[in-house]
Amino acid sequence: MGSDVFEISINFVKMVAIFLLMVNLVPMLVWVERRGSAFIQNRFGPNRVGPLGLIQLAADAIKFLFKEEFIPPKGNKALFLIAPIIALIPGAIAFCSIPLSVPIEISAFEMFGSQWGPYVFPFQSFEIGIGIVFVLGVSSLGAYSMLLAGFGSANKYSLYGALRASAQMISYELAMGLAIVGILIVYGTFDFAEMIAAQQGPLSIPLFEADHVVNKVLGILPNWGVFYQPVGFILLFVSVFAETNRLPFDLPEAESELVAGYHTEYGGIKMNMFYIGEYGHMMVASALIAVFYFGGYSLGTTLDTILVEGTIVPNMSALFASLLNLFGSGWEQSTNLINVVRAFVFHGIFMAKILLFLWIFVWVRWTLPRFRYDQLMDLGWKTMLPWALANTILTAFLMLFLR
Amino acid sequence: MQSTEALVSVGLNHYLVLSALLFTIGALGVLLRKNMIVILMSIELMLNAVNISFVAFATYLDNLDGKIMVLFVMTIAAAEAAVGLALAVNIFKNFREVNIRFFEHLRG
Amino acid sequence: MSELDILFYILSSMSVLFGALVVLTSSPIYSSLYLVMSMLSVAGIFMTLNAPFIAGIQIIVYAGAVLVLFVMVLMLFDLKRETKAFTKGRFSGFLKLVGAGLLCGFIAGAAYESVSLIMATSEEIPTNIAAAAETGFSPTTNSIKEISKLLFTKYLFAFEVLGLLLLVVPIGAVALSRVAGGTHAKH
Amino acid sequence: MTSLTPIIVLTVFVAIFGVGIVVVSALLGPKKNWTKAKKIPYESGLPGQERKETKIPVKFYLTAILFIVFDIEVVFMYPWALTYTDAGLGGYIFGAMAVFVGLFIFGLIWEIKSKALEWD
Repeated sequence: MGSDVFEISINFVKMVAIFLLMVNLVPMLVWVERRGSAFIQNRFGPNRVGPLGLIQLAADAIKFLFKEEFIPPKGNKALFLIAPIIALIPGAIAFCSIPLSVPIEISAFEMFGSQWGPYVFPFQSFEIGIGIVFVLGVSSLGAYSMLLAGFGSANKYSLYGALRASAQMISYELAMGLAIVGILIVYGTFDFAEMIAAQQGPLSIPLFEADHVVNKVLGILPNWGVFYQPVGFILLFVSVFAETNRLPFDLPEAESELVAGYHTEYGGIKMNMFYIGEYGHMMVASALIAVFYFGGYSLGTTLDTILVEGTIVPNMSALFASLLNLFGSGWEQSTNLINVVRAFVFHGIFMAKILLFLWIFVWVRWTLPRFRYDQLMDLGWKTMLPWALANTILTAFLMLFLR
Repeated sequence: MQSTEALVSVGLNHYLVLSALLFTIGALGVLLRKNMIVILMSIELMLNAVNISFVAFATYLDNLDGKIMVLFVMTIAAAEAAVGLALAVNIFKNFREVNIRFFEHLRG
Repeated sequence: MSELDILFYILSSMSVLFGALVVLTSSPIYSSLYLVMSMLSVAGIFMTLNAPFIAGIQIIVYAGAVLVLFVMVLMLFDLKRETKAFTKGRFSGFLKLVGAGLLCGFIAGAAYESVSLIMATSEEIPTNIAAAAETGFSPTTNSIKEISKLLFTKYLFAFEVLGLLLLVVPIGAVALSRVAGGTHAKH
Repeated sequence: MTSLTPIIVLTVFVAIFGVGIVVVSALLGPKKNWTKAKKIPYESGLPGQERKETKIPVKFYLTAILFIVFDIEVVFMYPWALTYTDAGLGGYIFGAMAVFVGLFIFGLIWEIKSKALEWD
């Protein structure tokens, strides 16, 4: 995890911080979901507790903690209790392996009387060279928590919900995997940071020469993956709705058929943990879409250099330096401070993109009606899978001539 | 101490011994268990043990063929599990039985 | 003791422990969950062997697909704890145990003896792992590209045959799973 | 090697976090007060009408089996996609995969024709 005490402790703190960031976004998203649905349906939503109903989140969390613990007497106690804990793990690990910003470079400095060498901290919990393969594998483990919850509850509706959920997850995983194959052909790497690096610069189609008039017109656009893989983007975006069991694909918990799906027998904080897992999956999916198709933490080279590097970062680091000087003198605008501020600014851009996609998740939920189960499976196997295959073949065929 | 040094610094031997242990556990499962599904799982365990030694050899001999063999073994293992489980489900639906001894009485 | 050694001991003891539990647990559903844990530990062992791609495939194929199927099938069966999980016969059971023990001993011994022979052919082998343990394995992408190139040149025929196998397997599974019909009508 | 230790540490941390939440909630909540109605499975308040065992359609297993097979075919595409542009193999690697994908498509068409993917 690191070579000395400073690096190890920073890495550990970073890891915990990213995990807590994920967990703490969940009540915010629940609030967005409730207020957003109220906005779409012309209602008020929770608006009594605190400004805009924001304290409602804390009230909900406390209420969940003080609920009576219920374990179905006929069910399997061990599996029933372990399922919500397993639900947390895949989302957390997958989210922590995605780079959320540029790496922070810290040059050598002196502290506690000893010299601490130069460090590079990537803005993610761990760097794993196989990026997307790891994320796909880990997020497919999410099926276990549903299966265990359904089996441990000893309730036929839970069991049916769990089976539906896992069958649906695995069906759409195929279309998702094939959509990602298209992305891999374009970028030629598994690593997220390299994918983001490949999306720098202005958009230029390799079909024409660099100074052709088409490329000059397109050059105002950033070199994002969505312009190379529009069909793949749509396929991935649709399949993550099914992966995360969100409307219009929330068949596992179709309340008119299955009471509440695999978490029928759960209550209190244990049910909430399933929601943390589900929202964690949504965050992972949004982050993946942002990395693959929308340049990750970058706004496009032009905006990055003019707006972020040129305006926001110097001003904000100057502001931070003066704020720190209020508590004790000796802080100036060092390169280390600028690097840290820069990383957090890019992190803010990335989080804004993630939140945009999460808002689209909410928006779609309250716009589209639910599919029937046979329609869902037909869509997955007979429409999405052939389209994904065709996209892969077409991409491969075009790349044969373009490079 | 020569003996503790050999234990502490992990080398190819350690991986091979681990592979042998896992393979034996899987073989014992195949020999001793009666449930057909558990036998299939034990076979998966044995194939995994083989994969460990393939990858260990591939890494220590700096030869990539072992890693490709692992891909093939995984494919075969998954295919075997798919067909085996399809058989098991079929038999269970007809006879409500997963005991491997029962399968000896199947005819036709 | 380096980080690599500690990781190896943790992961290998986990995989052996959960592997033993797969065989020893009488409830099949727990067996399958222990097998998931064992597979994930094996994936970790692949990571210590500088094969992260194989580890990822292990997680996707085994933990994410094959064992999901096992768990689903065991839910269909919903077997209660088996009173006689092991095959009958004290004598034959003893024979099987002894046989398996001997097998284990032979494999381990043969492996232990053969390593020095294999290693003798190439001298510089242990250094690449030792160096990697110090600096961290970096050139992941290159090694995957090498694997891929080998797969599509030297092993191309095997690869296409696997494609044929993967065509036949679902056909067989579909034919077996037909509720009515198939080769024999339901009686 | 630097990437495996954090994964294990994170997994352990998340697991401890989850166990901690469950334990705290169990300690804080009111004591068990189970009436007779609470003990039966929740089926929207109606008494359960099911037989002894829940019948599960074989479709789910068939879907899982087909998923395994297609998943492996997709997994073989990952290293191919990675090497595709810079292997210097050109059309050869495209042809190698075209045969494989052809078998894939043939299997998919067969499964659709044989109504293995029909849900009702």
